[in-house]
Amino acid sequence: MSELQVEHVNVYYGTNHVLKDISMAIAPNTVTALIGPSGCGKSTFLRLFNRMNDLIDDFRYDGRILLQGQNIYASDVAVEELRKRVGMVFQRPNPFPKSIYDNVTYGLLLQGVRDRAVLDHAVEHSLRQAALWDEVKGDLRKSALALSGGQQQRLCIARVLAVAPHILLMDEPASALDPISTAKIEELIHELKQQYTILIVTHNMQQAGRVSDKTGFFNYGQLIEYDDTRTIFTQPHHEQTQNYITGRFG
Amino acid sequence: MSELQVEHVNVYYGTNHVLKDISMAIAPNTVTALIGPSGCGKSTFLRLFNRMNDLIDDFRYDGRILLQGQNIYASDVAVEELRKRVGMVFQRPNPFPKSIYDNVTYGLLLQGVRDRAVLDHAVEHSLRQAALWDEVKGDLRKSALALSGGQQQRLCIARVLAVAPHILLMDEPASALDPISTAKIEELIHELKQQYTILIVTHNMQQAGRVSDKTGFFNYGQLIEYDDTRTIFTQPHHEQTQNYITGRFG
Amino acid sequence: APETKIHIDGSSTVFPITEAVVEEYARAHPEARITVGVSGTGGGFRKFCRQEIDVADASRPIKESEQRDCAQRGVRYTDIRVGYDGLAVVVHPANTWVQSLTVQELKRLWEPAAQHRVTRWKHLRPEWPDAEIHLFGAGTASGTYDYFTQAIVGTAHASRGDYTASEDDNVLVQGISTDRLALGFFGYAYYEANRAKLKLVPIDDEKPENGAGPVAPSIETVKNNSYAPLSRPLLVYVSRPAGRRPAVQAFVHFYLEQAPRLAREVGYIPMPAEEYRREQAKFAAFVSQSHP
Amino acid sequence: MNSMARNRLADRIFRVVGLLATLLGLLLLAIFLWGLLRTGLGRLSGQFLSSLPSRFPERAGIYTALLGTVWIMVLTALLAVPLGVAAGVYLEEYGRKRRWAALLEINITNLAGVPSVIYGLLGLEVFVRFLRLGSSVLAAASTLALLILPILIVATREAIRAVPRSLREASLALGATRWQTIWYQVLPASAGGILTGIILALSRAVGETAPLLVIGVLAYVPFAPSQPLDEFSALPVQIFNWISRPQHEFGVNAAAAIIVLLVITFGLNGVAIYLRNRWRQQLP
Amino acid sequence: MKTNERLIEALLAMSAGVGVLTTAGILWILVVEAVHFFQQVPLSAFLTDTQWTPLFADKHFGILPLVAGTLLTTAVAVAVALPLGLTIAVYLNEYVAPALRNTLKPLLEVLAAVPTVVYGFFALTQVTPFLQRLVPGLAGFNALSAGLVMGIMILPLVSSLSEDALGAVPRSLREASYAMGATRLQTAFRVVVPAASSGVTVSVVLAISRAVGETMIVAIAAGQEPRLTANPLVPIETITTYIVQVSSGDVAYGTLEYNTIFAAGITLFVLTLGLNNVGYWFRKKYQERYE
Ligand SMILES: Nc1ncnc2c1ncn2[C@@H]1O[C@H](COP(=O)(O)OP(=O)(O)OP(=O)(O)O)[C@@H](O)[C@H]1O
Ligand SMILES: Nc1ncnc2c1ncn2[C@@H]1O[C@H](COP(=O)(O)OP(=O)(O)OP(=O)(O)O)[C@@H](O)[C@H]1O
Ligand SMILES: [Mg+2]
Ligand SMILES: [Mg+2]
Ligand SMILES: O=P([O-])([O-])[O-]
Repeated sequence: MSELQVEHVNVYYGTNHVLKDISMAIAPNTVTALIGPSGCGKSTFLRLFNRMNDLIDDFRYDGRILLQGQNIYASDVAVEELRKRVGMVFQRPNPFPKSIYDNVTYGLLLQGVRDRAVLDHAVEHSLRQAALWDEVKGDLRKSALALSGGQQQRLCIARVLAVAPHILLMDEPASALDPISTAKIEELIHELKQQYTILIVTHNMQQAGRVSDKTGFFNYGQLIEYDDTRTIFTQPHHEQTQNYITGRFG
Repeated sequence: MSELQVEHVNVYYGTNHVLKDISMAIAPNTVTALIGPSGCGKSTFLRLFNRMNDLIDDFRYDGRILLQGQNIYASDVAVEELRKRVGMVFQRPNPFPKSIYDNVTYGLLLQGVRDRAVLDHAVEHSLRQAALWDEVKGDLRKSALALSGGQQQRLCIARVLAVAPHILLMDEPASALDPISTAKIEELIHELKQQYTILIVTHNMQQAGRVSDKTGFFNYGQLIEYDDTRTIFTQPHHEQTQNYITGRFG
Repeated sequence: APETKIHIDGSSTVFPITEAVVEEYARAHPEARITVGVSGTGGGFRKFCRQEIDVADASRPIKESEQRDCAQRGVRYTDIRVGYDGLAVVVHPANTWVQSLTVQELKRLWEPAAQHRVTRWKHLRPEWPDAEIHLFGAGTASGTYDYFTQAIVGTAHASRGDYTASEDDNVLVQGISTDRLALGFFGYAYYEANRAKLKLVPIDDEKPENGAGPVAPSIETVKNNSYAPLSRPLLVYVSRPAGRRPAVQAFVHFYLEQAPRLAREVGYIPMPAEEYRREQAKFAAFVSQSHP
Repeated sequence: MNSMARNRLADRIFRVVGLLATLLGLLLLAIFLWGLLRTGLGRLSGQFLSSLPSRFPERAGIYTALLGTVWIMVLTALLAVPLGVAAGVYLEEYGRKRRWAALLEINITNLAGVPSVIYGLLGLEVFVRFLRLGSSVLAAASTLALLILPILIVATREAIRAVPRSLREASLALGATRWQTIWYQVLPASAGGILTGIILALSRAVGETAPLLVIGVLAYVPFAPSQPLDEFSALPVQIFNWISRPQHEFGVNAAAAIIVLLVITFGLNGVAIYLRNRWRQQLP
Repeated sequence: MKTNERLIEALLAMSAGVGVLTTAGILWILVVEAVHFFQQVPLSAFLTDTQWTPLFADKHFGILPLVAGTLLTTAVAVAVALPLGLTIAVYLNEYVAPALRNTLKPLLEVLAAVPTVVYGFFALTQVTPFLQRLVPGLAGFNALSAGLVMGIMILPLVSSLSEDALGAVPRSLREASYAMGATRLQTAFRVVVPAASSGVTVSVVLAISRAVGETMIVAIAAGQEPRLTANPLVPIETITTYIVQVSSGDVAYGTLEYNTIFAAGITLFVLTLGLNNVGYWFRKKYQERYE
């Protein structure tokens, strides 16, 4: 069974028709890359899965999105519950202006966890998962803002992992980072794949090629092609895809 | 004799050494293009000639700049007089929020010209020179803000021409315009060359090639190469220049 | 033109009469430009001697120190009586326990030593409630204050300081009429104007010759001096330079003419008619002296 | 109830609490205006506006006070506006390179925070006593002018700061001097913002009471001022005067006078908000 | 042309100088008169004596009762304005659509445009009688209703300035919080308010400073009786009230009594100056750094 099932989804911002009749099935424990030129709707699509678009005033949609068979836009779904199961990492690192420790425990505190031992354990575990533990274990009380950009981004990942989601959404998570930090994040994605289903938006073709199992190519709000990453990059069925991948536009 | 003579000029913004030992001679009635990657100091260099940099708090310079043999930074030079002789057109059109007529006559009013006939004549003459007359002659009282971007930029040129400068400085005058407006501006530069000495900063290699007689290539605050445009574009002496022109960086 | 201008300032006690007179005068003489301030008797005299004003309202005769001040600046003047006032001691209408007070009790309540000691009603009489007493009284720049301290405490300007003190009697009325635990004093006129909101306290000076037992102020008791020691004359002072001006002469003349009616209207006690005639004559003499 | 449900409930409750808090603020305003209107509106009439003060509440009017307020407003504006705008222009256009700029900056910030009674003391010593202006319209207007000066300066600076740099550069590049640039370009482009500031500052001046009391306004002035050195009354002082009288009818008069004062201040504020919105839209 | 420019600059500079002159004038007057005062009254008595009776025969010059009165009314006002203002700020910022917010904010700001003499009238004639029905023993003049009304007056200062500060917190921080499953309330109080804390603090400090310097509301409704008490139900006197009361009563120029208003004035000036500079310093020092 597929983890996520998108069925004939349309999205509008006011009168702007941003996503057009998208359908897609995503299997568990895979990495799916979403590529396409700027403004084609990748971020909008990604943010459907944790209902972040709900925060935008004139957002409207139709169609269905099922998470393990359950419609996440059903009226009885608690958005907060959904967002715990579907974690998100943003383009620019956005740690809270608090200590490293407080950043990681934030999600747990929201759920009312106060037990110090539980929190301590979660912090160490998530920071290890995010490959940040060794760099920060000496001073967890340090402000997160004092970390480097790459460290901040890994902290943001650790913060998400601490609430134990099933699915990770990543919107160009490495685009604000230097090559070394980028490599670390990519490595991380590789490892996280064992436990999580990952969707990643990227502008970087090489990156998409390196990290993902499946790739979806969007253009003008349409899902032009969705297939194994290898297929997309070696023998795409659509000329648009071909042109985009070879850098002829975008 | 050269119209402008730059001798060992250094410019600093605070501790930031922005232009490094630049020397250059510019002949009358030529168009000189200044090219180079972003932040290399082109704008700073251009704004030396009408002393617009004086307005920046921590601007410092050394070296000499001669306009027809006279040091424009000498203590007895009236900056306002200099700026009348050295006109400037900016990157984004910046007409005054007044009528077309008032925009063109502004410089003359500053000099105390009040004679209606003189003003009328100047308006028509400058607008004709700027190839805008036919488009606006019907309603000179219309607000300049109601013009299109390309028209606004030509109005800004007319406004400068009305004070009859010798030299025209243009800082990426077409970069905010559509291709058709750009073509008009380039054509205009061609015609103005008969009467004016023109310096133009541009990011567009093709444009530099089309409009200029001489080209100076800047990088990291240094004037790497300064030569006939044709030479620069066909057989540059420096590898940096070569790399920049062929789009390998910048 | 400055000739039609008259500046008046001083006692808040006298203010209501002066205000009424000026209002009537302005009705009859629209060109007149008369202003009235309320700086208290002391404040008024100070301005008077500095020649900042032409007429000073006063609720007590000018003091020796003030006379010297005027003399030093060469200001001559005359005083003119315009009526009488009784000082009313009042409490909130809902106050059920106070029926009268003796002068001794008032002294115990208001003398400097009372500060922070006599703070509850039961401190005055043990049978009275064990509740705070909230005091209201004239401000120290007012003639009323001088007069009250002199009459009750025995020394002018000696009193406790922990009470709501205002030169503006209206503030006091306002305060007492909204506070069940209040006690205060001010000019009789203000009691007259606000009878419904206040309860008058009869005062016993324990001197049988001034009427036996507690006496409440009224037109009768003030006029016949049985309301002692809290009744007093009301005065206006006119300076010599001002007295030379016809506008001032006309105004003072008008003042004395109207005072009997207006004093009563605003709640004071007019003098007998012959006394007003005497004051007219006195002023006329002052005016004629002023013209060398 | 699990923690998530609790959180959601708290969220819902706060939505209601926040709404109530906001409504409470507005409700208080409404109650208070309603009370005023109920008490005072019936008293408002041509007679009330055109009558002199009187000891009879039903005869008394606000003619003197209203004209006094108008006089004060005009004189204050005449004194404060040129000074405030000029100072704002200086600080924003000239002063920034100067060494004492930081000092001026702190100075203005602090002046804006000085309580109005203190300005009253300044006016009492300087205008009333030292310059011997007495309790005149001029003394009051001078005091209030100093009081609103910081407001004007700050407003002018903000308006000027919103003028785009490109406009200045265009003017200077055509050979304009600094002052020509300010006069022909910067001031016209910021006029809307400056005017807004002026009006807001004046509405503040109109309502100020404490400084007037401190400089010693007279209790009874039955004529309107005809020149700057005349004595005066003003609406807030008249209101204060009436409030402190215990008779209920004077309370009614006070309420009626307050309505007039509020019409003036709210009117000025309304005009200011309107102008600000229009000016913001015009900014390039 | 050059000289003309110089002249204009000089004129403009002189105008700016008026601001400096005003400050200098205020300081000069307060200091000179206060020096006269302190030549006769030792500073220690001024600061420690618990009575303030300078106009009476038995003179005491302890500023504490006036300071206490000022702080008491201010405390009541802040107790109203702080929770209410902050709640409104958070509500407007997190829960209300921008269009509605842009109407509600100016509406609330009307509360700050009402002349304070009007508020004084409101406190005395409406609030006090109303409260007297709820609180037995409430005096006609009291710190409570003056403080409450003052709280309403400074409410928009807290709500608007705090809302501005909250609005300046970047969207990315909010999104991070929501994406972790936080509710609006949790996002507001765990992320947005802490991130905007210095802006919120500045708004509160400014509001306190306004309350400390406010005159007419307390002069009309709080009483004129200096007393060292923390009881908001009885008449008290604030520094500002004392200044108005005495200066409008015309105390003799140059006497010790006259100088007391400047001693009180300088105390008030120091209090508000301190508060303003704390605010200024906060704004400069902790200008919000988020990312
Ligand atoms: N909040 C919004 N309100 C209205 N329109 C929006 C909003 N956010 C995005 N859009 C529009 O929706 C379209 C898709 O935007 P989206 O951000 O999903 O593109 P994207 O593929 O992520 O682009 P990029 O690569 O630049 O991030 C764009 O045309 C954009 O202008
Ligand atoms: N006002 C200023 N203060 C300090 N540094 C400045 C200022 N203006 C420009 N610089 C710095 O000076 C250097 C040269 O800037 P300049 O604007 O001349 O570059 P440029 O070649 O025109 O770039 P671009 O093509 O982006 O316009 C840059 O490093 C820039 O950061
Ligand atoms: Mg995107
Ligand atoms: Mg540039
Ligand atoms: O105002 P007084 O009459 O009390 O001086």
